Amino acid sequence: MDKSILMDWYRQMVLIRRFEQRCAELYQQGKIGGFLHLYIGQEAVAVGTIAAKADGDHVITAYRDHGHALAVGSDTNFVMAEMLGKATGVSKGKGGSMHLVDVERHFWGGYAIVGGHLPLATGIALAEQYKETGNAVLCYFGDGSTNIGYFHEALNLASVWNLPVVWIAENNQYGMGTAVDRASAVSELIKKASAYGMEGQRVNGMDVLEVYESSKAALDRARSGQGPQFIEMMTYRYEGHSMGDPLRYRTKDEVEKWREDDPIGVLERHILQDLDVDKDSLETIDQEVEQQIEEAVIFAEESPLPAAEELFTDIYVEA
Amino acid sequence: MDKSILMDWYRQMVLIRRFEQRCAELYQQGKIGGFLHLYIGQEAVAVGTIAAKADGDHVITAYRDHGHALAVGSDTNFVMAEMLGKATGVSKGKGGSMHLVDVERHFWGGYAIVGGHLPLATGIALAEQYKETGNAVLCYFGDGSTNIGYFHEALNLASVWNLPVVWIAENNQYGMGTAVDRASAVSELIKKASAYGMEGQRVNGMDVLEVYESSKAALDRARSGQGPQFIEMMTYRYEGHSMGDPLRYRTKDEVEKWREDDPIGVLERHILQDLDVDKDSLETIDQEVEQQIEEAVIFAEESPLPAAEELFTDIYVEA
Amino acid sequence: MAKITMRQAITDALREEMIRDDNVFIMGEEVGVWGGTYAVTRGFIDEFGEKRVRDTPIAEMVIGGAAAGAAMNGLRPVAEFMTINFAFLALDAIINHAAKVHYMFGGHIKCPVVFRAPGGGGRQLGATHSHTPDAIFAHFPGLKVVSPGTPYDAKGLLKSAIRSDDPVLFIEHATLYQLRGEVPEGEEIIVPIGVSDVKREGSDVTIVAYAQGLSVAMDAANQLSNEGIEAEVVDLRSLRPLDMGPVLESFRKTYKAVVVEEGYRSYGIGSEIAARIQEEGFDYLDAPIKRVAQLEVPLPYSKDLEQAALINAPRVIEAVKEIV
Amino acid sequence: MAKITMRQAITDALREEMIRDDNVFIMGEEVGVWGGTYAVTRGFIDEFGEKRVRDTPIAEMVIGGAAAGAAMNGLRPVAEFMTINFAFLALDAIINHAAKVHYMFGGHIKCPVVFRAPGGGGRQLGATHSHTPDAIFAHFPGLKVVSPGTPYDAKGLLKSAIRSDDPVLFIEHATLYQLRGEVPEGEEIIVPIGVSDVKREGSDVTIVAYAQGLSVAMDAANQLSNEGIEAEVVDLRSLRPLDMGPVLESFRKTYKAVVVEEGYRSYGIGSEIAARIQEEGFDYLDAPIKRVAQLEVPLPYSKDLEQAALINAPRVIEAVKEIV
Ligand SMILES: Cc1ncc(C[n+]2csc(CCOP(=O)(O)OP(=O)(O)O)c2C)c(N)n1
Ligand SMILES: Cc1ncc(C[n+]2csc(CCOP(=O)(O)OP(=O)(O)O)c2C)c(N)n1
Ligand SMILES: [Mg+2]
Ligand SMILES: [Mg+2]
Repeated sequence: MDKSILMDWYRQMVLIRRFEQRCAELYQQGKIGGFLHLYIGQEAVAVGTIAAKADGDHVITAYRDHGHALAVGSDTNFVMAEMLGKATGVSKGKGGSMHLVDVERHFWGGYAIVGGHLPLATGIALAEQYKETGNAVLCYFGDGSTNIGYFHEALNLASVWNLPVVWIAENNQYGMGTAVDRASAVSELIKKASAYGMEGQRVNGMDVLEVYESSKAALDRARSGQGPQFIEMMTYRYEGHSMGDPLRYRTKDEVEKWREDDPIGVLERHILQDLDVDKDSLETIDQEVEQQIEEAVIFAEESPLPAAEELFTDIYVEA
Repeated sequence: MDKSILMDWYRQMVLIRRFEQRCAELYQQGKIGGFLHLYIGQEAVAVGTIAAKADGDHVITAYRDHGHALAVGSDTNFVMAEMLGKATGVSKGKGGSMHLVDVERHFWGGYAIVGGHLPLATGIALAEQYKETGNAVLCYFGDGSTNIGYFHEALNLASVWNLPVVWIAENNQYGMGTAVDRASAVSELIKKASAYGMEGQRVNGMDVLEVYESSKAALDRARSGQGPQFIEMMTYRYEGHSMGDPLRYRTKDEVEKWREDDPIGVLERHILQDLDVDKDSLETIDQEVEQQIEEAVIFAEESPLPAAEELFTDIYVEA
Repeated sequence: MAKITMRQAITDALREEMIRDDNVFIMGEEVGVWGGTYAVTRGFIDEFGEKRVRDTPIAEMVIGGAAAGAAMNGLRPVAEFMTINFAFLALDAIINHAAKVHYMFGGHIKCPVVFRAPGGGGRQLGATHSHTPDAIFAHFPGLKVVSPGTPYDAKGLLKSAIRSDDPVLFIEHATLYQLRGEVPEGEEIIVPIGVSDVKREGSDVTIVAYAQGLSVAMDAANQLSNEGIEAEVVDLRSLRPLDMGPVLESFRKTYKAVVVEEGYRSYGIGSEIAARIQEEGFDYLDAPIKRVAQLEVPLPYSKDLEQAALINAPRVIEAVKEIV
Repeated sequence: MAKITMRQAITDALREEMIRDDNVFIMGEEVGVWGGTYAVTRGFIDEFGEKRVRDTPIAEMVIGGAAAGAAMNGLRPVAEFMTINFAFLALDAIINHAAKVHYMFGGHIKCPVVFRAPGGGGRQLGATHSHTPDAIFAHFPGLKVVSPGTPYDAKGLLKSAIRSDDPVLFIEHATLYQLRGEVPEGEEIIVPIGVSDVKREGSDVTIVAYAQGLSVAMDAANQLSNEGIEAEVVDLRSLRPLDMGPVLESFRKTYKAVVVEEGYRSYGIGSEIAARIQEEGFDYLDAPIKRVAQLEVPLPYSKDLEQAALINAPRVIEAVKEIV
């Protein structure tokens, strides 16, 4: 893989992480409200999969959506403004953290009803097949979401209609406080794929390269008419499910163990050891990211709140 | 298998078939209303599975429920009265063909929302496990019902909680006019069982003996704490989905081919050829059944309609 | 002018819109090979092919959600729920997805989907298959809910629904499929969503109705006329947006109103209409606004019992006479 | 007397009922190890064990259906939907199964299940997570729907719900969990389902409210009192069965009414109450019955915008002043 590409992935992953760490602070300060679900630990999944997508391909995900929004290239200013509920936000302040969107970049947003966006992905893919564009859809969801009816119906229909969807199960080991095997009859999620005629592949979701390679291959198959694909990304969220999680369901040791495979750390070691890059270059990136985020916070803080009239816009396209 | 048992199974299958043929006439005469779904062709499934159950085991099924009601031993008079919407019906005339019931015989009824009774089965089994009775639940559903979210959620939870349910998929090749492979990503339904950690077994549902043996074994496993079981019964409905089906989706040849394996015919040949029974004995049974049904029709026709006040009873247990 | 059935009017609207716009397609259970459970799309699969007439598995959640997704991404799906009872399973897809994406994403996503669903009681289908749950769908902003009472309106409203950039739930009352009415041939019929319509003029009482309730109301009005009572019948046609204009205008003339609906009375359509009339037409209130609706029981199978729970002209006439 | 929070009152009711009856058990997402998303069942899994405090997968259809099935077969499940928004996915299980089996099977099956679900807006959770959809559940006969406005009622109604042989939807408004109120210790508290309650006496206007609306109504009533307007506040507590007795009795005294609810106005709770008052208390009608409810928009995330859509005391006061 080209050095500049890896450096860019590094930048993206650091951007996501710092962005979210800053969001956590803003949440503590009461500047971000509602629910805030951090993606920290899972950055390699969004970055590696989205790096593999072609321009025309689509992205749709759940409420844990900051990583995907930043990976598709949404402007940090507008994303941060959305976090703060400002008029300049990607959803005009109406969506918040769980409902980022960027249709221009084919990012169809974050959805807060578990599994609810899987049928949307099926439908988005149907439209591509119908229009014969050759584009595919990347649809992300958590391990816990594989137990809901939506998952079953959406995957089955996508297969029956041979639609170009790549299903990305982000297996971060828990749905809220419930470990995979306490909620799912099978703990290897790829076993579920076979019920929908898909092979499924289990991938180390902490390794952005592995994520990229598997996604690329799956997207190629989906785009070439081989129907839906299923990848299970083994990953971990370091923080709570959302802010305020009492974290009674797992041990600190477990978290520490996963941190050894930290996706940013893994890529950093690879870049430093194998690619003849010095630590300064990475630190430069870190600083640039830091600055980008501070600018975003300033932009967001200085942005106006939505005007009162905005309450009544966008209910319908036609009044 | 004991001769008297086989003779009894023969009687039950003939009873179900003649009962339904009579119902079809009554429907044409406008005496039965609503939807009428005939089970003709599938009799071996209800009879063979229910023969395998212990007294304490439970039965729950969908709207195609006449076979199950008669196989559990519900009184033909009261069942026929229900078909005619009479006060003496098993559901006081409030349920009709799709909603037969017989709680005394642990038959929890027929349900008309596709898949909706699968979670009920999970719950009924939970109660047995909770009370540590050792009883199991037989839950029946069609091939088409395996594509709905209910199926997924109910089977998964039953497995996660290791509940004593035997899932009986009656694969009669079609959900209304849609062939299995036009609706399901996999056409072997047992492949779905593996997504819920079950092995699953495909059985010739036209052979009551095979049905019985497999159900017996599955029920034993379920009752002994080995968790839910899944059996796919390969079968066929000779008639339309319900009365008035235009039958545009299959050929007469296909129907004829299945008729060669007619479950009553198969058992009849076995009884006559291998068990030293003469045709007269079977004809006696046929005549007895015929008479039983005529009595049921008379009983039902002579029964009173529900009193007007019945409209307002049974809405709540406590007013 | 040709009288056609409501079924035919709906079929015609669908066909015409599919011919007009390649992005319009149909999906649902048994819409293809079977030809639609109520024969609305008979022959469509031969005429338009499997790409545009798509049989689905029995899976209402994904019927709702995938139709919404396809609409978001540029198509014009007409998704059929075999009956509105099964749309209960798609409530989340309809209300929390189709009806929310436009607002929740600050106007960046549009969802021009149509959900068709036949509903209603009176056919001995029992408690789960006989709902007229229109009010529960109309409760939520973001969705448009229409339910026609005549073939003409059915055709014109369905065309508007398909052309609308907003998600529309189009409720057909199954007992009306055979209803005949005049629908001019060879001309484009468009009935705007959100416009109530006076279906019969009169000065003694205002009867507000829609869908199957409209037939009952018209029947009652004609009988009342024989007794010298002239009822004005206002057809809501759309439940959201709700056009109270013609209702209030009529009420200011008659000072009395009866609301007729097929669904349950409590928290129903009539509740809202009655509340609105007394609020906005208070000075004209001469008598209580009456509501004629389904009795509050799960509908039973047995025929007479079921019929006893449903609305009919005598019940409307009785209500009118209580206040006129 | 001890003042406890509504959360504590609900926790206490659950614990006492679980101790009283072995067949009572809890199931739902995160009710066990996590202790309940709103901490209602904290510690229960240690106290009662995994058999009686059952974490489920994220699967609302089977939470609804399996709880109903267990109830049919002799248990007393208290199934928690993490929020009522997710109960949309269980609408069919609740309405077409739990609420139908008794009637549809001619009284042969009972379904004594309790569904608990927190709801309501005001916490910046966005359009899909902020519903107060009480009216859509209360629309259907066969289900009982209650929603308490005080800790005392929460405790007493939940106990009645658990002991009821009928299916009950118990809606908790999440903004009320911190609300404190007097709940006597050491005595059995039972509040019957289907009985409205006068929460404040007054003679100038009747304010009808429940749940979060009750807090808003009481707040408004106290402010109005400073201006010499004495409002009588009637708490519905149950939405089905609906007890109009105390509402009408109060109205016959005040001749004026305002209905306050957190949910949407159209086809909402207030619609029914207004329709009933004008119907049954027509002769006492002095002014239009007013409704104060959520503005008809999907709730936005941004704080001020969201607050602008919600009910508050000033809006109630304004409505009262329009008619008094
Ligand atoms: C239908 C529904 N039920 C419950 C919830 C509450 N909830 C939000 S996220 C979540 C856990 C989801 O876990 P998983 O799919 O593994 O995703 P993760 O949070 O781990 O990324 C739950 C239960 C919801 N939003 N929607
Ligand atoms: C949720 C739901 N969707 C649709 C229907 C309409 N419907 C009734 S039976 C049926 C076909 C079911 O097929 P299958 O499960 O194979 O059972 P079979 O009729 O073959 O016994 C359909 C679509 C329904 N009753 N419920
Ligand atoms: Mg997870
Ligand atoms: Mg079938």
